[in-house]
Amino acid sequence: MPQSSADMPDFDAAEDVAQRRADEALIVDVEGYEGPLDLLLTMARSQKVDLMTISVLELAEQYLRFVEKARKLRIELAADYLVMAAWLAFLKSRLLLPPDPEADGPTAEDMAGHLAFQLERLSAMRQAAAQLMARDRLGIDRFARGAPDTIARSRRTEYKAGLIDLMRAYARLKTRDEFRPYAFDRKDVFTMEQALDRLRKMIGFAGEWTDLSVFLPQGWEADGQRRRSATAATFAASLELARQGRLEIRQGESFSPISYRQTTHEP
Amino acid sequence: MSHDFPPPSLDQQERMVEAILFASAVPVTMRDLTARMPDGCDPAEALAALRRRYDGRGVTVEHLGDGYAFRTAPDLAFLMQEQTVESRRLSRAAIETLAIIAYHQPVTRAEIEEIRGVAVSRGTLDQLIEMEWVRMGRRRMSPGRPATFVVTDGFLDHFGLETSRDLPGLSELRAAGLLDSRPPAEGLAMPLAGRGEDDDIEHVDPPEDLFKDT
Amino acid sequence: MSHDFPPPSLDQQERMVEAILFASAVPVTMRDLTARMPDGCDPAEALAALRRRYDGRGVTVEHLGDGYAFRTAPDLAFLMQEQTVESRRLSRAAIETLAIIAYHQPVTRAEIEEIRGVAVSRGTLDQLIEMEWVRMGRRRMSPGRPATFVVTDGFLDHFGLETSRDLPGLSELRAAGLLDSRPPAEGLAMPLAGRGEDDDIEHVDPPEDLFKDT
Repeated sequence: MPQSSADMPDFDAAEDVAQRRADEALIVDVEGYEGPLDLLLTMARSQKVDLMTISVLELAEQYLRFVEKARKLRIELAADYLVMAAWLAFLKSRLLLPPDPEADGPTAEDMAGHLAFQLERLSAMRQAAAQLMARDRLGIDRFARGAPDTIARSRRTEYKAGLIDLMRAYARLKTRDEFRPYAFDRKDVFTMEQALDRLRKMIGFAGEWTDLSVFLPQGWEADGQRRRSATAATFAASLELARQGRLEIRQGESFSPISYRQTTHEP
Repeated sequence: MSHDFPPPSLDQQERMVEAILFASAVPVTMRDLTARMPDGCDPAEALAALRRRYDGRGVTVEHLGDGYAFRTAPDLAFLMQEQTVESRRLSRAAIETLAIIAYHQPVTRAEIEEIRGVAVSRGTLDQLIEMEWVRMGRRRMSPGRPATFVVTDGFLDHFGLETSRDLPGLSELRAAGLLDSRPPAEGLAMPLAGRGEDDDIEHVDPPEDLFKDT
Repeated sequence: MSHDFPPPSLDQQERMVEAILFASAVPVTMRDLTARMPDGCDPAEALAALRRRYDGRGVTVEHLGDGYAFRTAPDLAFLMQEQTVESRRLSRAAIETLAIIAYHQPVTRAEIEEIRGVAVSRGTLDQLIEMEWVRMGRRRMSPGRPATFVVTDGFLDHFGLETSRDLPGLSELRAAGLLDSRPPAEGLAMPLAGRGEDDDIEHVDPPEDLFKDT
């Protein structure tokens, strides 16, 4: 990776072959960067100043030139590099324009300051990581007992369960409900057999036209679901008895009440 | 033989033998010591000094086969015992009961039985209480004033939960593949007899799925 | 409290601590020491005496996280080629992520991403968790209740740290304000695109690896 000079990512100055090759190397290596912030940090270092005092404007221009050059060379840049370019272009225009006293939100200086902070923080974390890895590490610089004693163990049973077990158990219970074979709760269902039984016994007393609702069993008239079930079963049973010639059915017009009476002549 | 550097001091050599014996998984032979220590060392002398140093200590340098190793002093063998814990999986009944208590607490025994569809043995609840994962909560203000059960802080601790609200909801279980079912089609769902409130798991909405990328 | 026997002498207690620490490959906590030694012992004092005794030796007593362990002196690492275990090479992303977790803990995934400027791939955190250097901490009490990550005692042991306050350069970083969890103000945040797309564990060899795992 070219680290040659301050204008390292500056393609405008690149005329001689060596410089051009360095540029191309940079482009090809973009994949080696951990995202635009990483690339920006490398560029910022080329300013060779304290990160807190870098010229963010210069940095933005450097980055934008880099993106422009990549475009000329028809190098496809990942989306986040382009998003960063758009953000930096916006920041650059804000930095160049006189501040708008009416504008809400952070000033261009705030934005630039935050970018400088982020670069410094990332740089500090890299340094911290390097310091960490340089410590005397177990298994590399320091070693544990190679032959730890086996310790005689007296037993105590401890029951173990993890969150996954717990959730699986609960999932099992819940899915059992979902997959229960489809079956009616018979409590609220009046069956056709029951209706036939009842209608056979009652129809003998129906010499006159008698409304269907009279034949409904007690306690089934009030509740909607029970009434519908009993009505349907009674009507179905009445069709069966009519087929057998035991009763007659009458309905004045569509949706008007249905009434029954015993067949007057024996079949 | 000529050396660029003088050999380390005997003290330093003793430290070296000490570290090598300590870190080795098997007894170290005199040949190994010679091979590993810098030129010009006298491992035999360093080892003899080290053995004297550890004489009477809690660990001693012993000659085992043709090698040397640290060993616990025989009179301290009694310290090398540890009460161990044999882990055993919870029974299915226990884990299911625990799950129901965690998701529905405070919950009565009758309610647990309703959800599980089978009777809960006294032993199962006793076991969970003895493990200090479950305790009795307030009595329910309903006829018979039945006792309720709730999970303990020890439970939350063991399962790495901050509150029982952090338990993932059913939709999350499903997303995690723990529930590979689809809900029954609209309109086919059986009305859950009686207790509407036991559906509340659906509404507990822990913000972050435990199973997503961590 | 009454004992059938007087407690062992301090010398004897020191031998006991020595034997127990020697016997274990992982750090032993004060609680374990107390549990394993006879009643009436003062493990803390015995341990202090032991640490003094081993000061400057080839193995020394280190305070690592919650526990204590003998470890070979770092200056003798050159003798230990045979013991060195070829550890899995960590990617630059993994090392940076580890450092960020250590210095900023408890830290959320979003905060790690903010600091690094790229999405954290799933593999990176998985690897650190698998190595038992990182674990999930408490959920953050902020909208979404995101999970946080913290380093483990295993991390402290590996890097020879007594507590995470002993991280190198920690106080300087703090004084410089570089550890403030400073959420970017509205409109200040830089864009983070392509979340989750870069599987950074894949490119184990970034062109410039500042952080070679030696």
